[in-house]
Amino acid sequence: MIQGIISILIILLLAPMFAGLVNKLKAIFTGRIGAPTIQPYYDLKRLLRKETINADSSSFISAISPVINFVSVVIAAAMLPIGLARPVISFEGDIILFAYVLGLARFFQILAAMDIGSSFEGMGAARETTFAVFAEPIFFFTLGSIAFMSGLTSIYDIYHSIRLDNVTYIIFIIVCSTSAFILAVTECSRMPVDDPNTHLELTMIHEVMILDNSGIDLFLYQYSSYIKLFIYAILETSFFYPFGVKSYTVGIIIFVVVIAVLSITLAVVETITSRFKMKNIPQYLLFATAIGILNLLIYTFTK
Amino acid sequence: MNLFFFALAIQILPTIIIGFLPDNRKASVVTHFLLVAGLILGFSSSFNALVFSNTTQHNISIFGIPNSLFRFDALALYFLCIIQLVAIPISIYSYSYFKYYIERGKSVRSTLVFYTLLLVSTQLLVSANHSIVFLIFWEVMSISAYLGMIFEKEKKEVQTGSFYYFVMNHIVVYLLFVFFFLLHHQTKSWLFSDFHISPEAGKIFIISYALSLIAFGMKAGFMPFHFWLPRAHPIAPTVFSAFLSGIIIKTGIYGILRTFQFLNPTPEWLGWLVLAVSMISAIFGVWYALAQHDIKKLLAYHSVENIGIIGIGIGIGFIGSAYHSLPIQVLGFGGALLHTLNHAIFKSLLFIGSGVISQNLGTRNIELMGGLVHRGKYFVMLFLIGSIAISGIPPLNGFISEFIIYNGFFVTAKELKNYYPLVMLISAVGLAFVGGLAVACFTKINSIMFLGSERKEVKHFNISFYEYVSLGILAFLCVVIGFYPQPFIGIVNKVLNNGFVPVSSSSALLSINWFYISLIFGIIFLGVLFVYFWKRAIQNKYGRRTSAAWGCGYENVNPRMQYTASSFADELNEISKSVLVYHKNIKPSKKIFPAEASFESHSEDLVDNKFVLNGFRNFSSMISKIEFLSHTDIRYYISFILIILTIYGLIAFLWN
Amino acid sequence: MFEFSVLILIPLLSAGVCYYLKNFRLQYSISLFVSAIHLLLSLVIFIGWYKTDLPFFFSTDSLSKLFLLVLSNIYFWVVLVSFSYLKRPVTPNSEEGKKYYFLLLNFYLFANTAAILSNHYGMYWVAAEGTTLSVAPLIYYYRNEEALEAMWKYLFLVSIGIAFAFIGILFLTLSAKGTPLEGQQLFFSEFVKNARTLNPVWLKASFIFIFVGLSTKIGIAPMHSADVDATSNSPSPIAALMSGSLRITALLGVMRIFQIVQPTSTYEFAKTILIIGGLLSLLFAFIFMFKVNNYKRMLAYSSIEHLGIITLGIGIGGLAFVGAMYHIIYNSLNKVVLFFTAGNIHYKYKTREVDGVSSVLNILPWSGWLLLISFLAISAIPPFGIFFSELMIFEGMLFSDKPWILAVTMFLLLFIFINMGKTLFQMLYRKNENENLPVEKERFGIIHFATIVLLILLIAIAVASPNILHENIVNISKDFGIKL
Amino acid sequence: MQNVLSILFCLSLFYLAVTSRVKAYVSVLRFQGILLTVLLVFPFINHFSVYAFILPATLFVVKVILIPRYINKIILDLDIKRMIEPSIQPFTFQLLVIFSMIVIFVASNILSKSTSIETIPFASGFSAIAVGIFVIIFRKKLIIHVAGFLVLENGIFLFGTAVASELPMMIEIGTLLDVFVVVFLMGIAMNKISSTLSGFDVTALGRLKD
Repeated sequence: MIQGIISILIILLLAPMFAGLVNKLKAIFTGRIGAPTIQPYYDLKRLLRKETINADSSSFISAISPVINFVSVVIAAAMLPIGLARPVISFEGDIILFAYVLGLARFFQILAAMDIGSSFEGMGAARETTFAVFAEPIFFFTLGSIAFMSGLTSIYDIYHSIRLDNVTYIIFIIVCSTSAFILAVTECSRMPVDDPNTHLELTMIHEVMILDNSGIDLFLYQYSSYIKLFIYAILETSFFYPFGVKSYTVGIIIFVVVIAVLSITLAVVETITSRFKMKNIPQYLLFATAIGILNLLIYTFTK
Repeated sequence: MNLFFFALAIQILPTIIIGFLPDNRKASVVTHFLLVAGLILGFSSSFNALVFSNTTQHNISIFGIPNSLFRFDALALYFLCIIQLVAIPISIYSYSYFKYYIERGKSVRSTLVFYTLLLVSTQLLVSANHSIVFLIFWEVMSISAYLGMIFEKEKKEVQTGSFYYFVMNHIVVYLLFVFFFLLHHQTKSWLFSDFHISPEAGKIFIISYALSLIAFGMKAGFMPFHFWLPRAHPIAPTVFSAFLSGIIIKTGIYGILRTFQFLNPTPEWLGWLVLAVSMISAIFGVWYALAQHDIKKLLAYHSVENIGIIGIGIGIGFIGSAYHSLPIQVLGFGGALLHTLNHAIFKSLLFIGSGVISQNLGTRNIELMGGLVHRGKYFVMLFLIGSIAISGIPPLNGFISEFIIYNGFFVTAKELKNYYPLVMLISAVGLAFVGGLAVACFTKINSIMFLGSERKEVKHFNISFYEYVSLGILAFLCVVIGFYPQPFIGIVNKVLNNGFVPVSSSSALLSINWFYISLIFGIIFLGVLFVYFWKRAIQNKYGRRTSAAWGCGYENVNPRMQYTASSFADELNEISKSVLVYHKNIKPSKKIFPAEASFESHSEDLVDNKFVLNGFRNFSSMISKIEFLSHTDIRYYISFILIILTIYGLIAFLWN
Repeated sequence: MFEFSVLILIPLLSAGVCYYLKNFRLQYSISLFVSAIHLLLSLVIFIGWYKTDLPFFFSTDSLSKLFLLVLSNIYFWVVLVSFSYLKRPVTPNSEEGKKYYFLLLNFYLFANTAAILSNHYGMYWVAAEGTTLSVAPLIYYYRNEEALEAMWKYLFLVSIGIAFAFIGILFLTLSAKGTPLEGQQLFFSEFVKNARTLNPVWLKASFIFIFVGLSTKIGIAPMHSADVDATSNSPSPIAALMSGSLRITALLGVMRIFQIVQPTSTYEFAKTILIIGGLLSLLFAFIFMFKVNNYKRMLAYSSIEHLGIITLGIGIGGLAFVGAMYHIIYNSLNKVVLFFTAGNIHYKYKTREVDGVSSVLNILPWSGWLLLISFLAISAIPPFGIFFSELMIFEGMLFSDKPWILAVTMFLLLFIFINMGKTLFQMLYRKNENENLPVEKERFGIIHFATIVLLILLIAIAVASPNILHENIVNISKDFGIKL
Repeated sequence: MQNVLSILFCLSLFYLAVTSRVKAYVSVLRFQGILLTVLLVFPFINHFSVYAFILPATLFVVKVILIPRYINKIILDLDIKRMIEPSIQPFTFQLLVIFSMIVIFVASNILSKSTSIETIPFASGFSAIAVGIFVIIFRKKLIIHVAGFLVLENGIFLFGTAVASELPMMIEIGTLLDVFVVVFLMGIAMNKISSTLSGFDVTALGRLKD
């Protein structure tokens, strides 16, 4: 339990840091000095002090949406193990709750975007919805596949159940982590699905949705998006615990290492790839799904 | 259960009284008062019987009805509860709905009578124990629904839609005839309580299953028999469409569950079949819904989707029964039962909401709506609750039932190894996909109808007290079942134990940690409250104001520039163009300077247009080509006599 | 002798009286009185409070009792509404048609009763021809071309048909050669008693001829054409009378020979022929329902369909037979209702074309709703009687040795239903475009009263299912050697 | 004797087949009526009884006097053209008649093996029925239809005597009356048709269609 609380605190604290780290590395790769790693913290601090400006046509939706968004993301975060410690929220079937709580967040974010009534937000919302529809299956093919094979339905137990005793399993894990990576890229709207720091509204997805938010609202959005990114990072890392002895300290070490590696990969990917055409993104996601199915088949029929 | 029959008597009363009340207004008041009273009474009695009594059956002998005609076992009581529970708010809404027409001097008395008959017959239908009685009330239900449907009979679409419903119902009844004949022939009894056929019966078993699944599936609206739903639901008066979507299509589910009681254990392939069909219904139901602009039609397609989800549960249950595994059956059927209740609740909520909107705006086309949130904030909140619930998003009731079904998948995968994990995973993915599409669809309608600014100038948007009450009740139920599912799960479990799975099962339903879930939901709720107030505090500190939205430098933005429903759903519809028969026709302006241009997109139902309509057209034209029979000369008539005589003579000659 | 005079002589007498009375109201009241006592007596006989012994060639058994009741019931209602029907202004040259109306009705009652009660084939034949003769002028009531043509065709075709039936009867006598029956009278009862001795070849021949011959009157396809023409062009009460009672009177003849055939080796053959006939009628009704654009013709085809169902039921035997017996009752009631309402519509819109009729529910609320309800009734919707009888017939089919018949029947019935529904609903709902309709509110008339009563009867018989009726029908099936 | 009459009957049928005049039909009908009367009287030649003469008398009155008269009257009233309007060549028609007659005779001969029937009257009666039907089918004039119907009736009557059915007199008379009334009604109808539809043949009757 203590460890669980620790891990949720870690998530809450380190989430912006991770984003900052990725940006920093990216800057370095592209030959810039870049903003300091803890830049996100400054941003959040700044946002807190800003005056809130809502669009004229906005309603109570834009008022509650950031809050719900934030809370649900935090709840989702609270279901993830760090260093293989039992998280705060962990029960039979929390994997489903995890997916659906993020769904709740998305639901309200989309509504909030449409609440403005400007077609920029509309565009972003539409895209977000479309991609979310295809991102959902990926999640189930990565975590869900393990769940279905181990018959365990709690994220913690699922990760716990991973054994490295046969080779197919290792392949399986690797593929899983790949598609999890794609999932992360999609859900957190990074390259090559979305360009987080573009300045053209027509090409944005996530950024354009929060275009008309400011102050505390924007703070909550930004913060929850940082946390979301970090959540997916954790999903990724958790696959690799089995490589270490199943002890908390080692787990933490692995965690740090993998996070670092992951941030580097993200940065590299973002540097070397450019954003896809909007039309092609579903294919890209389906590709992830496809490899999910593939490795599942491998696993099922090579016993 | 005498109380129940007393309640029914109260409900049926209006049909007699209404004859003596010349004034529409009085008639409507009396009718609705009696209906609601009777329903509450009936609900209390059946709820009491379901929850607090521990006998599995309640036979009755009242008004000299021999007690074999009706039987109140747990399943019947469960459906009774659903019907009465949902019918109460619908009837409350019905008052203000018909008030609108009464004020415009339209006579609603006959329609009220049909509504009453519909309610009563539906309640009697699920409590019938004798096949013929069942069939009779089935027909009375369908016909009264039909007669209510033709409330605005001058409209072409009403004629078509209601006729679809009418014919569909006739086919269903034909199939049910044969189904019950087979059962009767097999068991030498007409009583549900005596029906039981085991797979050893061979051909009969399969045939009767096929008949029942087709018939009840048609009523429930599984694909590909769904085509009547999107035609019939939109055109009915909202009261009826709410009742249709909420309850009448559930009688199909009731029938299927009964069939399972009669004919078990099911073969495995049947479970597969049901699972597959339901999955298709769920996915394409919601996908079709995404392509609609007519709010009621959209909701009708969502009924197809939700029926699909219920069917998935039933399919899991069938598989479970094929393997004699209790937990699988419990989770499968449990999920189905609970989702039946939930869907009844939030679907009627949504339909009533849509009715309120279309009555106020005088259109069902969502492209013409928008910005309603500024006119009816609380109404929008209530509608939003319904939308979240139907999308299966926590912390509302839709999630609970879907959660059970997911657990069903997991347990199936766990219990029956080999290829099951793969299949179950795929089904889970399918369900998740459906969830995603549902989110897309309901964000679409909510944002287009309510948010942004008004696309078309709204004359008046006022919601009467009764509408608020009925919506409130339903929304409240959504929230309660969502946040505190435990007692409802208990009820479902009890229903399952009486008649589905052996009583001795240590239920897999109860072993799910419901308390924990409600706890988390509570946390979410409190967290939201807390953060919200914190945010308010911050805003008070640093100020808050509104200004024009970011127009990318463009100043005079007008409502017509908002994102539309079709453009919102376009990318998703493009993907499955072929199935949705989704086509757009775009007329861009050819000139250099902006000029007249138009765009419109719509989707047709594949089954309906390609198969049903065309099929019938071709068939009838083919038949009408038979000209040689339609002649006027009497000499032909006489030569016919000779011909037929010779034919019969030949038969006689060749007879041995 | 008393019942003989009441059932047979008095109608004849009143027919004569009607010839001399020039006053309508008087004619009407007399005929009504006659029909009332006729109904009363036949009811009493049916219930069994009065044991009959009829002279000459007449006698009663459970079958004839049932048919008699149906006849006098239908007849009573028809006479009841006739007056209000005749009051309606019609084309001037049809005034003379009114003169003989009641005369012919009474004569019809006389002939039909004689036909039903006759125990002798010759007698039956004469009486049946008598019914044709009495109905033919009634068909010509409107005195217009269509009516004339219909009358001619009906008269001619049915006369030919019935001539064939006569040949059949002669064959029957022929089949009795070399049996105790030789040189005896053609009493059904005798024939039924020692049917086993009859010569099968001639028996087959006689069955075919009688069936085909009477089919022209029953309206079994493909001999149905003249029947349809007549029913669709005669005034509604007559149409109701024809499809309500006249057809089943003809059916009685077929059933008689069927009863004779039943114990013999020809039985299976006869059943096959009946089934073929029934299916053919269903098929024809099915085909014509697709193209018919005249609602009275449509109703006529619907009665072809239902007679077909009845024939099928009889042919299949077993439970289907019982169902068929019930179906006879319900169908007759239901047809009367349909034709009455159709008559009101025709009177209002002055056309029989479907396209000329629209939004009946608004313009004629009473008739409109009654038409809708009676359509529901005819398409086997509970709690109306037809539902139950069709239920029995279907079950009989399903568990007979040819269950495929059920599939065929259901298919045909479904499309008949669809097309009928399409047509009728179009009439009922479609927005009214021709303004020249007089828009005065429809008043509740005697016809509506009769219609409602009959509908209630239709439900009441089905739901209450009086024991006497059931016993009677069970006896009939016993006579037909059907074990239940 | 009976056979002789039957043969004569058949001859009249042949005449019917070849003739092309309306009047001829009437005379044929009358001739057949006489034949039938004789046929009825014949059995009673040696033992005379009043009772036995009622039926032949009625027959004679109806079939020899009333009906032909009536038809003649109609013909005069409506001045129907003399010629019948065949819809097929007389030759073909006659072939048809002959062919069917042969078939009938052979068939009845075979049948007479199983049960004792006088073949000749039986067959000739039957062929009368056939010819009557053919006349109706292959002629256009309504009046000829009526004649054909009557021929058919005669055939049935002959046939009835052949199978020696013991129909009670009352019923025989009833049948006769029926036939008469039918013809009567047909006459009226034809009057109406000629007045309202202005035509004496079936082509005038083409309204009822669907």
